Amino acid sequence: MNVTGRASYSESQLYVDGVTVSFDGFKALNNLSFVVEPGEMRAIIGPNGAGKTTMMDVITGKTKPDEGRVIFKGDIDLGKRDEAAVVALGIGRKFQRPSVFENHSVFDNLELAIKSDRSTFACLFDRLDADRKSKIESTLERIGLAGERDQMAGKLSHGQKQWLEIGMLLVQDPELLFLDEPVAGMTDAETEATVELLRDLRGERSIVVVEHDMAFVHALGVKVTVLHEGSVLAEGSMDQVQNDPHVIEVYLGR
Amino acid sequence: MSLRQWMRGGALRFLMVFWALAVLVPHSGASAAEDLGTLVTELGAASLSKKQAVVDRMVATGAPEVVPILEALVGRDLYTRKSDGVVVIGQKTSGGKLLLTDPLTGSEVGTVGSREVKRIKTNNRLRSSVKAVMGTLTLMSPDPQRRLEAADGLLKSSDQAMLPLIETALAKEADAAVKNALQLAKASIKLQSDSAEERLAAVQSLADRTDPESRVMLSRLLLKDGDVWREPDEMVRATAGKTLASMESRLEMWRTVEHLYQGISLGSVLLLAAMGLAITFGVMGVINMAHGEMVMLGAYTTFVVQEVFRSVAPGLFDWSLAVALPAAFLMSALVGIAMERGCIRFLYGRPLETLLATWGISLVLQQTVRSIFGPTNREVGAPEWMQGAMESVAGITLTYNRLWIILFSFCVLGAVLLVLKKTAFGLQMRAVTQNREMARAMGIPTGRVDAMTFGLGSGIAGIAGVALSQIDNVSPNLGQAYIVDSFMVVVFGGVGNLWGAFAGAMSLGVVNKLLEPWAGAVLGKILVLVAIILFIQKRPRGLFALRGRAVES
Amino acid sequence: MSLLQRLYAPQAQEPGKGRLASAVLLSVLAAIAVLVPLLNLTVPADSAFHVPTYLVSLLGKYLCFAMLALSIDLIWGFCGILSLGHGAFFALGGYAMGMYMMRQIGDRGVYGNAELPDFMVFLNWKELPWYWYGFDFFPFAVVMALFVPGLLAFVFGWLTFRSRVSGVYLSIITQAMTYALMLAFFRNDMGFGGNNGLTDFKDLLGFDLQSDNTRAVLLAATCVALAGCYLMCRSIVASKLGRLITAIRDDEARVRFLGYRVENFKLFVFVLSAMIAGLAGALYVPQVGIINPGEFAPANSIEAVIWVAIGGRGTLYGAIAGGVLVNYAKTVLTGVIPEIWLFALGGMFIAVTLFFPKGLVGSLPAAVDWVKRRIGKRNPPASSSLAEEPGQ
Amino acid sequence: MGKLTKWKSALAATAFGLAATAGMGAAQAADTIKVGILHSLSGTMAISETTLKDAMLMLIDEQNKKGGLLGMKLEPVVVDPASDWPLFAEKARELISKDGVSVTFGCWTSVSRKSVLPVFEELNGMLFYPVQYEGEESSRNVFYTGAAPNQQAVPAVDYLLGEEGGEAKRIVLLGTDYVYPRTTNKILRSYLNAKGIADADIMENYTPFGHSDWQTIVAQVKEFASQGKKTAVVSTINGDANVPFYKELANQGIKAEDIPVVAFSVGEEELAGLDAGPLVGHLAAWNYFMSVDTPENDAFIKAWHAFIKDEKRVTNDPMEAHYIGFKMWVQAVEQAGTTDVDAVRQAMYGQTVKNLTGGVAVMNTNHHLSKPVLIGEILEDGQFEIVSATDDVVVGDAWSDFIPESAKLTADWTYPWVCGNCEKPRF
Repeated sequence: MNVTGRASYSESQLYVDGVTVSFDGFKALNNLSFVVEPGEMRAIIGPNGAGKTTMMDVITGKTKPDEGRVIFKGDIDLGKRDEAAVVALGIGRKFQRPSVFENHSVFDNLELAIKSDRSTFACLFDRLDADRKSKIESTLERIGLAGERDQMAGKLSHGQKQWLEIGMLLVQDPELLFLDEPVAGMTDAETEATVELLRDLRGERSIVVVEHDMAFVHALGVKVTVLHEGSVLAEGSMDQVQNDPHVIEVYLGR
Repeated sequence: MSLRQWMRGGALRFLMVFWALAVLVPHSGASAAEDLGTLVTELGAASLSKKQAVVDRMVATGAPEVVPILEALVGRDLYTRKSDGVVVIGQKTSGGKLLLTDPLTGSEVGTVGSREVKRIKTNNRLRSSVKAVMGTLTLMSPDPQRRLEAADGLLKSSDQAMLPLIETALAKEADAAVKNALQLAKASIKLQSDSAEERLAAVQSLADRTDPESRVMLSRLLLKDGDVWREPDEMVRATAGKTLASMESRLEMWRTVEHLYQGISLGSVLLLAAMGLAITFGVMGVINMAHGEMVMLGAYTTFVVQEVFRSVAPGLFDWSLAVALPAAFLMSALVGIAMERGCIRFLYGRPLETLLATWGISLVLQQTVRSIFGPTNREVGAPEWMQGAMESVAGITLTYNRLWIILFSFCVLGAVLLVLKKTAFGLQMRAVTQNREMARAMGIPTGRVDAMTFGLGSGIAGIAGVALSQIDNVSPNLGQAYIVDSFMVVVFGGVGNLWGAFAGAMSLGVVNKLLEPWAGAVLGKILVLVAIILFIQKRPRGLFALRGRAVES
Repeated sequence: MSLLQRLYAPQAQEPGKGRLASAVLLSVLAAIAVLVPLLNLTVPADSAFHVPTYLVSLLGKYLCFAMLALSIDLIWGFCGILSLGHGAFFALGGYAMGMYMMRQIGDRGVYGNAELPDFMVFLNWKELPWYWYGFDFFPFAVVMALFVPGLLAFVFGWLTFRSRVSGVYLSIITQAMTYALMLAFFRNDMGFGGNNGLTDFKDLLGFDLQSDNTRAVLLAATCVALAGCYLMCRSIVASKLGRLITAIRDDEARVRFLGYRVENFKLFVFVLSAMIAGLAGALYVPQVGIINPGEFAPANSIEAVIWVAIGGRGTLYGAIAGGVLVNYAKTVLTGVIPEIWLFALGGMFIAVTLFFPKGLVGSLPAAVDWVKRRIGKRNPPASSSLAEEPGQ
Repeated sequence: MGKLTKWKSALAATAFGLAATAGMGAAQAADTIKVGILHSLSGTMAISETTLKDAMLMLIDEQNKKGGLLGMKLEPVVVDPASDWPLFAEKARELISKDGVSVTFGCWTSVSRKSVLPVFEELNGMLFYPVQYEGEESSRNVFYTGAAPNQQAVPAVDYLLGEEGGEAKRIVLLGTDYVYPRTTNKILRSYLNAKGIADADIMENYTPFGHSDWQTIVAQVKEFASQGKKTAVVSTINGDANVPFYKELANQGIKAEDIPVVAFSVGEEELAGLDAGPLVGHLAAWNYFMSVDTPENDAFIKAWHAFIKDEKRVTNDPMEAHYIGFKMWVQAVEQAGTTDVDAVRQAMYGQTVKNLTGGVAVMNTNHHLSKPVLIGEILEDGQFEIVSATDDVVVGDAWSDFIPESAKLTADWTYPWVCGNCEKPRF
C-alpha cells in the first residue's frame, strides 16, 4: 500500500516521515510514514504490538526516533522537542489508561490543564481569572461532568474519567489531538455519548483516534490507517481496509 | 616429627648439627665449653638485652640439648619457676595448667598453674637471631616447611660460612619455594663477598626476579652511610641500579595485575553482600534496610558453629565453615521468612513503608544480637586452607582467604542463577514478581512463593556473612557497614538483575582499587560515589537496565 | 492576594481538620516561644513552674528536627520524591553557622590564634582557606546556610530530574550524595575540622551561648522560624503549584503531557526543601554546640524520613509532630531504659507502619471520626477523608 | 467547633506538652551520691564503651560493699548516648541538671569529649575521661586518666628506634583519619625528624573509620619496606578497622620480625575478636596490660570475672584508667568531706593510687596522670608480653613539646596559674 505523496506535506497538520525506533534490536517502528491533514479526524488501528503507542510516544516527544522525522504544521520538526514543548505547540494526548489526578477535584483537574503560563513561578502565584473559569465551566458541561465539579476525580466512574481526560485536553486548546482508546471499558451508552462528543469536535481540530473497538471506528466513519509491525499496512475508509487481503490476513489469518 | 626426635635420630645428624654449630659461632673456640646448666639458669635471669649473649654462649657449648631449649625459647615455652628460680620447659595441658619438663634431661618435673611460673621473655630481635641460628640446624629437615624457615633464617643471618651448606642443600632441594629461598640466601651471602666480581655475579643472578627481598638487597647496595657508599665498586652499583630499574618496570605491570586482583576481590565481597539484596530489593521491591543484619546473623552463626567445633571436635575445625554455610543460610532464611510473614507481606505495593518497618527490624535485630553475644567483637577463626598467601615469583601477593572468597562468590552467583532459571521455584518466583494476579489465577501459592523468595534473599545474605566473617569484624555493627554499599551495587547494576549486580559489584570494586593508590582510600571512595551519581544520570535505570516501553510504565 | 491571605482562603483541597491542626500547631509554637523563656528566666528555680534550662535547649533541638521533618514532608509527602539525603542539607546549614561561630571565637581559642581556628593551628595550616572568607559576618553565614544547601540541591536536582531519575533510584543516589559528603567532611584535609567537626563555640552575635537568655532567644527564634516555614509550606501546598506537585506525585506523565516541565517544578520544591533543612541545621548548631560529619551519616537521613512517616506524611503538621515525638521518645528511652531502648524504638517503627500507615497524627482525624461515630453524634462529620491523602 | 473551644484545646495541648516534659525534671533523692556513666551502649562505639560501663558498675558496687562514701551509698546513673555526638552533650546536661550527679565517668572518642566539654564547663560538672587521646586540651572540669601522646606514642617510637626494637630506620604512620592520629602523627613526625629520620623515610596514610579493605595499603607498606632499610609501622588505626587490618597483615605474611607494627589503640579487647596466632610479636604501647603479674591486678581481674560472670572476658587499659580515676575521686571526696565539685577538684591534686601494674599513679595539676609506660608484644592467646617498661612513671603532658604553638602553653589549675592554656600565670 503506497504512502500519501510528498506533495501534501507542506500544508499537512502532521507528517510522519520514515520513522524507525528500535528497543534493544527489536524494531517497534519500522520506516513508518503517514500524513494527517488539518481538521481531519483519523482512526489508527492495529493488533497488539503494531507500534501504536510507540508512534504516539515519538510524536509527543517522549521517545526520540532513531531514524526519520516528524513534521508538525509543515515546518516544525518535533523530533528535537520534549513533551512540554510539543504540548506548547498545540498537541494533546490522552493515554490508554485513563489518567487523571485522582487526589484532585474534577474542577482542579481542568484548572491544572487549562491553557496558561506553564512556568514554575507563574504557577506559584497563579489565580484563576473569570475567562478561564467560564471556559472550565463550559467544558464541564460539554463532557457532562458539571454535576461532579467538586468531586475527587478518583471517585469518578471509568467512563467519566475518560471524559474528564478528554476535557483536560480540550481546555488546552490543542490543534492536534491524540486519543488512545477513548472508549476502552465504556458501556454502550457511554461509547455512544463519546462518539457524539468526538463528532462534535470534528472540524474544530485534527484528531487521531487509536482504537481497538471496530464498531466504534466504524461509527466514527473516518479514514483509517492500519499499522502492523511498526509500519503502515493499509489506509483508506473502514470498508476499504476491512476488505484488504493483507489486513484480513493480519487480523484473522495465521 | 619434632626437632627433638629428629635430633636424637642418629649419630650422623648429631655430627652435622655439631659441625653447623661449630662453624656458626666463629668465636666459639675462644673459651672452653661452659656448663649448659649454668647458662640456662643465667638465661632465665638475664635481662632482655643480655639474653643474646647468653644464647651465643649456649650455642658455643655445641651441646645437642641447646636446640630444644632454643626452640622452647622462641616458642615462648621456657619458664622460670617462681618458687625456686629453676628454668623449665612448660607445655599447656588441657586443664589450663602447665606440664613442666627439665630442659636438659627432658624428664617431667610436675604440673603447675600458669601464675606459678614466669615466662622467659623474648622480643622480636632475639627471636629473629635465634631463628637464624636454628635455620642452620634444620636445613636438612624432611619437612619442607621447616626447610623453608631454615632458608629464611639463613637469608637473615647471611653468614659467609654457611655458603657450602647452602650449596649442598641447593643441589638436593626439590621444593621450588625452598629452592627459591636458598638461592636468595646464596645471593645475599655472595653480595657480602670481598671480591667485586662475585658481588657483580650475585647482582646479575638476581636480574630475573622481582620479589621484595631481592629488591631490598639491591637497594641496600645503593645506600650511603654518611658520604661513603655501602657498595664500594662503581660497576657493581651501576649494574645493581640498572637491574633494579628493570625490576621496577616489570613490576609496574604486575602491580596493575595486583590492583585488578584486589579490585575483583573487593568486588566479590560487594557482590556477596549485594546478591541477597538484588533479590529482596531488586526482584521483590522491598527496600530491605535489615539486609545488613541478615549478613550479620550469618557471621554470628559462623561464630556459634565454630564454638561448637572448638568444644566438641577441635580436630575437625577446618571443616567448620562447611557446616557454617548451610547453618547460616538456614538461620538467615528463617529470620527472613519470619520477617516476611510477620510484617512485610502487609506492605506489598508500599515499598517506602517497607523501608520504615525493616529499619525498625534492623534496630531490633542489632540489639538482640548485642544482648545475646555482647557488644564486643567475636573471634571467628580461619581454617588452615584460608590462611596465608600465594607469593608469586613476581612479588605480588594473592591472599588465600580473598582467593576463596572470589571463587565462593562466583559459585553462589552461579547457584542462584541456576535456582532462578532452572527450578520450578524459580519459575514461580519470576511469575509472581511479574504478574501477581495472573500467577495467583494459575494456582501458584503467591504467599508461599513470596516468603520463599524473601527467605532465599536473606539466606544468601547469611552465606555472605560466613565469608565476611573471614575478613571483617564480627560485631553487631557488621551489617551497617555494608548496607549502603549493597544498595549502591544493586542500583548501579540495575535493579532486578543478578548479572547487573555482578557487573556493578565488579566494576565498583575494580574502579575503587585502581583509584585507591592514586587518590587514597577516602578520596577514592568519594570519587566512586560521585561517579555512581553521575552514571545514574546517564542511565537512570542502571548498567543492565532493560530498555523499552514495558519497563518504564 | 498575599500568601498569608491565601492560606486562610477556602480551598477545595482544605477540609476543616487541616486548619484546626494548623491553629493548634501555631498556638503551641507561640506558647513555647513566649511561655518557656518566661518560665525559665523569670520564675525562680525552686518553683514548680520553673522550666529548667535543660528543657529549653532540648525543646530547641526537637524543633530543629521538626523543621527538618517539615522539609522532608514537603518534598516526599507532596511531591513524592523520597530523599534519603536530607541530613546533608541540614548538616551543610549547620556547618555554615558553625563556621561563623568558629570565627567569632577569635583569639579566645586555646592557642590564642586570632587568624585560624584551633584545629587548623595544630594541623599546621598556614592561612585560612578561601572558603572560610566571609564567615566573620553573620548575615553572610546566614545567607550561606540557605544558599549552600540550596545550591547543592539545585545542582543535584537539575542533573537528576532532567535525566528523569526517579523512585528508589533517586532515593539511593541521594544516599550516595550524603555518604560521599560524610566521607569528605571526615577528611581533615577538607578544612572543616575532620571527625571532631566544629565545636567550642563561645558566642553568637556577641551573646554568650551559655547564658540562659541566649538559649531562650534561640528557642523563640526557632519557634518563629518553624512557624514561618510551616506557613510558607502550607501556602505553597495550597497554591496551584502545590496542587501541581501533588499531581506530579500521583501521575507524572500526565502532568508532563499537559505541557508542564515537571523537572522545573521538582527542582523548585527540592531546592526550597533543602533550604528549609539548611535553616534548621543553622538553628540547631548553636543550640547543641557541635557540628560534625556524623550529621551526614545516611542513617541520620533515614531516621528523619521515619519521623515524617511516624507523624503522618503529606500533612506538614504531622511531620512536625513526628519529629518532636520520636526525638522525645529517644531522650526518654535512652535515659530510662538505656540497655534496651532500641527494642522500644524499633518496635515503635514497625508497629506504626503496620497499624497506622497514615502515621500517628495522620490517623488522628480518622480516630476522632471513629470516636464521634461511637458516641453517636447527631451530625455526621463533614468529611471523613484525610487532609491530603498520599498516593502510591 | 467554635473559635473559643479551638483555643481552649490548643492551650490544653500546650499545657499537656509542658507537663509531660517538665515531669522529667523530677526531684532528686538526697540519701545517695549519684555517679553518672556516659558510655555508648549502642551504635558504633558500643563495642568499646559497653565494657567501661560494666567496669564502672563493678567499681561502684565494690565501693558500696565497703560501706559507700561519706556514709551514703553510691548510685550509678547509666544513660545511652548511642554513639551520637550531639546526644552526648544532651545526656551530659541531663545527668548534671536533671539527675544531679556528683561526677561523671564517660566518653571514648575525642569528638564525644569535645561535645560534652562546654556542658561540663557551663554547669561546673566533673568528668573522668579514661581513654588515650591526642592531648592539646586541659579543662578545669575534666580529669584525663588515659595516656597523653608523651605517655604512649613517644616511648613506643623510642623502643622501635632503639636496639631492642630493631633499630628501625623507616617508619610508616598508619591512622584513621581523625584528630587523634593526625595529632599523634604530627608529634611523631617532628620527633622522628629530631631523631634524624628524614621525611622521605616516613610514610603517612589515613583511612576512613571502619575501613575494611586493607589490601592496597598493606601492599604499599610491604613495598615501602622493600627499600633496604629496617621498617616499622606505627598504627593509630581506630576500633573496627583493626580486625580487617590485622587479618590482611597476617595473610599477606608480614611477620613482626620483619616489619613490626606498634599500635596505640589495640588492646586485649580488640584482640579478643580475632585469631592472634599470626600476629604474635606485633606490639602495643599502653599503661596497662592484663598480663601484668601483680597482686592488685590479679584481684582486679578476679573481681571483674566474678562481676561479669564470664571467665573469658579480658581487662584493658581504659578499664584501669577508670579504676584509678574512680579510686582517686573516692579518696578526694573523703578528703574533702563533700562531693562539691570545686572542693573535690582541689582535693584531687596530688592524689595517689597504686597502679594495677605496680608503681603509683599521681594526679597532676594539669589534670593528667603520671603513669608508667609499657610496651608489649602480642601473644598467641591475645594477651601481651611486656618487652619494655619505663623505669619510672611518666608525667602526662597536656601540651606537646613537639608542636610549636603548643610547646609554649602550660596547663596548671592551681595557684598562681589557674589556667589550662596559658603562657604565663594568671596571678
